[in-house]
Amino acid sequence: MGITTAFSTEEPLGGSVVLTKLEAAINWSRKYSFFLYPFATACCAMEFMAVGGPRYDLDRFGAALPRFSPRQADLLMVVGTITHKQAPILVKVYNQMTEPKWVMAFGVCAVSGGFYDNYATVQGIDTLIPVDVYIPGCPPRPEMVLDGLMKLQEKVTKEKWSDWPRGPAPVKMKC
Amino acid sequence: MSTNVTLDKLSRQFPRSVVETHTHRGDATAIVRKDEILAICRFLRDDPELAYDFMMDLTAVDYLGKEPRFEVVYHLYSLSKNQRVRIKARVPEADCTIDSIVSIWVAADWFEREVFDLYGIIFNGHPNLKRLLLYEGFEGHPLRKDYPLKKRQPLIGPLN
Amino acid sequence: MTDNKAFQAWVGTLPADKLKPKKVRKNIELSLWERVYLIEVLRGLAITSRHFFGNLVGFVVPPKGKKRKIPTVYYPEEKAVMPPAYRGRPTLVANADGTERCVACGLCEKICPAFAISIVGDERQDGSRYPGSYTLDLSRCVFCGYCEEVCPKEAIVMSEEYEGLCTTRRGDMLYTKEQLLKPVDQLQKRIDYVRRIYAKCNY
Amino acid sequence: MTDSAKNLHTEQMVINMGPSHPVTHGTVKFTVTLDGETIDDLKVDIGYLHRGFEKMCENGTWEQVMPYTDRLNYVSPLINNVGYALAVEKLFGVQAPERCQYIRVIISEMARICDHFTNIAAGAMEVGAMTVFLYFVEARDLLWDLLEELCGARVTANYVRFGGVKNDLPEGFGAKTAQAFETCRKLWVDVDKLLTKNRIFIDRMRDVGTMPAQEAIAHGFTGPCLRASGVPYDVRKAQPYLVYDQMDFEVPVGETGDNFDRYLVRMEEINQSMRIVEQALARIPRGPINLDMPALRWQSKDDTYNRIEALIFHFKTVTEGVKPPAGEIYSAVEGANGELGFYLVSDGSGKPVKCRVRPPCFPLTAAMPRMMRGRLIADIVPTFDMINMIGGECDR
Amino acid sequence: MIADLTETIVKILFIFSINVGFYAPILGWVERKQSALMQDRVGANRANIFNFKIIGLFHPIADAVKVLTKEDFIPEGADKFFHTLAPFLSLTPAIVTFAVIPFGGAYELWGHPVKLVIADLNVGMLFIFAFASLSTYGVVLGGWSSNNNWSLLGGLRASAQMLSYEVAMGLTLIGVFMVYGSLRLTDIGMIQENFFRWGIFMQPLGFVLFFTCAIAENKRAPFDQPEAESELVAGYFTEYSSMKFVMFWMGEFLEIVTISGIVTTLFFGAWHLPFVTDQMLVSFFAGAGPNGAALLAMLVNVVVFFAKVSFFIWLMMTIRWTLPRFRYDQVMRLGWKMLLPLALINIFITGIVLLV
Repeated sequence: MGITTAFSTEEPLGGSVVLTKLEAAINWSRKYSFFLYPFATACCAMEFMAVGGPRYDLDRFGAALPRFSPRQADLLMVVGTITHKQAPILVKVYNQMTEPKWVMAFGVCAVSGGFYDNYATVQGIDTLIPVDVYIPGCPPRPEMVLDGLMKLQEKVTKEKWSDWPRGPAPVKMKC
Repeated sequence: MSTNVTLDKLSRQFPRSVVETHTHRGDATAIVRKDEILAICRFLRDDPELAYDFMMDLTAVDYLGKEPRFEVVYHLYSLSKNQRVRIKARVPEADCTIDSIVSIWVAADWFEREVFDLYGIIFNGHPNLKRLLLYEGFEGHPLRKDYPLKKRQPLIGPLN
Repeated sequence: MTDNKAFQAWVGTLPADKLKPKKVRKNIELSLWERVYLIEVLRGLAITSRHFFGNLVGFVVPPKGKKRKIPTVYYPEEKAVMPPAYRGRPTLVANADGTERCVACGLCEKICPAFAISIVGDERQDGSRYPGSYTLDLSRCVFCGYCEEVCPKEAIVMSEEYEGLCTTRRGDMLYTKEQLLKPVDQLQKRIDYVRRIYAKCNY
Repeated sequence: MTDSAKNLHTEQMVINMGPSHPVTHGTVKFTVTLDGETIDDLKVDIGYLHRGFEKMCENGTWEQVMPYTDRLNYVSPLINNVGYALAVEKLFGVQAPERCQYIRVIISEMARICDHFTNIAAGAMEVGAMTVFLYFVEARDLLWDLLEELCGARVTANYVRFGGVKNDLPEGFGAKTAQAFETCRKLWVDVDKLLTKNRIFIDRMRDVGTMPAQEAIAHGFTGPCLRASGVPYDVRKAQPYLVYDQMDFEVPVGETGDNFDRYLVRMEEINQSMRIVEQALARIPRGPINLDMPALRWQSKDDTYNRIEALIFHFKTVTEGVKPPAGEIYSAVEGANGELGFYLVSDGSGKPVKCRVRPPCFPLTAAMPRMMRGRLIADIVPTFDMINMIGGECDR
Repeated sequence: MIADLTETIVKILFIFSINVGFYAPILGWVERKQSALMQDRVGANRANIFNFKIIGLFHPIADAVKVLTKEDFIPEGADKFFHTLAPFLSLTPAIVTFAVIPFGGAYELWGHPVKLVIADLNVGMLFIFAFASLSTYGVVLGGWSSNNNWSLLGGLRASAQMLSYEVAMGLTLIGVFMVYGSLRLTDIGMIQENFFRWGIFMQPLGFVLFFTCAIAENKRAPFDQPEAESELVAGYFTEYSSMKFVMFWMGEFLEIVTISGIVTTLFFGAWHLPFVTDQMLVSFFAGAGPNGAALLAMLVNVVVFFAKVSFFIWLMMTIRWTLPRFRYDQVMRLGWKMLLPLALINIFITGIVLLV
């Protein structure tokens, strides 16, 4: 059923009208219907509630349907601090997610470990999984989150077939 | 000696093990020897006049450079007398053990596991003394003053 | 079910009128009619459909003063106005002639809990100090406002900027001096606010 | 187990409600051994949000610890700020001016209202009533706007300082608060109608996760969960701090200590806190909001700009941090989940030797296995929400 | 013969386009928009082609296309055949049951009698019950075959719940059949021509019981234990992604439409306006000639029928977002200890009323 695998094996057909038209249409649809996996751990979860709340409605962008099963989710929103004890779980969830998947680092702790530069905190989740959008702020205002979501939407529109599938996270379990 | 009724009763009851008492900034404090901690706590809880039925907090402090190095601190609260007391027991680094008071207050279970996890003080008689906050493969006890702040032991290696 | 008479005793040390314990459980016994789920379903539907139709009508005839009844702010089109106290991205204040006010004293670098600021001081010919390089790592900054509070020269203030800070590459968040500099007239509102809240009359 | 079920060879199923499960808010792992749907044993594993708070405090000056206290109970950050500032002031043996105490009472109560809003919202959402979640998030947004106007940030306010607060109340704060409270009360009534008499909600919450008063004390319960068991212990009444003794408010007390009582106690506390804020706003005196004591509080900008001695002393206090006299104190504040205690040890230098936080939701989570044995797996949801375990506070 | 064939094919195409083509995607949009309006927020409204937004109607299309191109994942250790079969088993009954529901009366078109129902079986309701129990297999197979603890629990809960509520549903409808004396839905529709013989007046208790059992049968709103997000991650469709996951959803939406159709037919005077009989309608449009009048009357009846169906869909959606979720054992207790006895009492009373 997955159309992606069929196309990516051939040599991409360059800018042929058929493909780009289809590609643009599919990217347009992916842009406006993210199924969210809220990997919420710390204080940013409060701001994540406010973004999903009535004032700054995440659902306007079609992205507010939280799917807690990684199989059905597209956008992994890492919301809050990731500690070393939590890191293997984050990588496992990322690997379980089905292809076209995107990762959004929500808040300074996810981007770089924030001001917890110590023995317990992972210094930025891009040391574990590839990240598409970084949102600074501790916690970021809902406007910054929607700003980040729009930046991700722009990035999605410019993607090509050959970008997918990305495959599992490039980091290996230590022991 | 202070005018605090708890400290008076305590020092009269356990003259040998109560080393010193003071009420700095209004907090009644008693420093005791660590081997009689179980009897003291049971007395504090069961004595009708004191009735300390809440174990509010249990923690440890690392005075690197002083001997004995660690100090386990108990904060108790009496609901009916509306009074607080702080019991401190000094623990040397060489013999880093103290009796567990889980048998007196059930709340102490997790507090002691956390102090063991972060300071390495062993509580004798604790039902399952395992790491609480950190993960199994973590060596060392981070809240000790000699543990470097940024010594990381990641479970899953950083990419770059 | 232990009633709390046993614990009423300790209230003795605290007069009951001061403590004013208030029982919360009195009026929750369900009448027979509520034991059948129907009444509760209808009451719930009444509330939610009141919101539903209120908001539906609220689109057509919005209440006075607002564009629509729903409190939603359509972010990219409508932007909420920030109160003067809001702490956005830290920015360096540039004097009228473009030179920065900062004299590279390093207080903000020292107080920053996230070690996000790093300054390399330098001297001009006339002996006045200025920061050769001033980098602020926005991926570490937690917007706590301490740098603005301790700066003795009013050189760094929290602007009201909160848009356009997201990036697709982590490296872009390292702001150099040029990116941080902002002319003084844009930040005058914030500088006056800082001066007012830390004025002598508050101490 | 009925006898026929005994000779049926049924094994138990071990389920791992891992940290990234909708009910565990991402920071707790339950290893549940199930027999069908009933829980035989529940092991709780926390520490997934242990960010090394104490280690960071020991490596920073006394002021740099203040932003970290925001991230302890991040649902009501201002209560942690006030608690920490009171502890350091107790270490110094000083007291903040009258107006500042009133401001601190106002912001603590507002933070408590936000905490109860968030907790009941999350509890109702996980039991299935999504609409209640959004009503209370909308109400909380209104209060966050007020706090943003006052402190500058919505969640991590970093607003309180030793011996005072960062800035004074903006003009028209009283009027805006009254307006916000009016909408909040309307939404409160909506939610009360939706949930309190709702038979489905009552069936899900009543007699679930019951904790009788005697055992609640042994387990170290404090706050709404202890009051739900019938013990009227509230630090604001038992050992009044700031100006709480001049405020007139009631302490809601439950009877059986089950989830429904906890829900009712929290709903009632929202009303009481609103009453306190209104009283405090009505009686707030004029006057300075900071203590004019350079050794405790950074001096005013007028001094540091103009007088060289003030500037030199400013440099000293900022670089080396405030120097409280050597000693140790324990100061307790009524947090949203219970008694939030700060145990500070100072040796006279600029860095704290020990900055211990007594987390109110830590013993509550420890009692989860006791409350859940023998119940159904669906009971974990309301119980875990009603004890309101906050990752930042429980794991520090 | 050819006329009958063409007529049935036209009706099938009409119903299929209305149901699967219009209602399935629109219900996804309705659920998000309606829940948004109820919760003081705005639903999805930013998907635009050449910034032409039409209040978010592009979002269901965006969802559908995106889900089509998602990686289709079968967990290892899962039983491939049943894993793929399950969504179809839960979707087809929902579509097929609409065949028996009349959406209009009987008319005379160009001398050829037209009955607006695809299959006018005289055992209409029995047909619906048969297919309703088929969808239970879809859910149970889906839960069991995905080799995942959560879906196993979800599947078990679903099977127990659907079976016990089918029993209750069957018993509640016996009262209706006793009153109308036939299982054929078109007859029931015809009898309800005059307003006072509407099902809601004849069988008020029957309506309430049936509506609750139908919601439980469809695993929605207060009875959605099988896919309770907060307890069992995503219930029986935890391991399903892309198109198969959406099939489960479409099955659920179509069952909503079918249930609304049954409720309107049995209790709310199928395709009739309150005090308007078919003859009055045809005579009202007499001006446009016999065929024109029949066509217009047919149109009015169909519109009335689907308006009533949409009202019930709105009602079900509102219930979904208002009420909290039962606990699993409470669902069972409600099903067996409350609805079943009430259904029996209902039959008993109807019996007495009919005899006296």
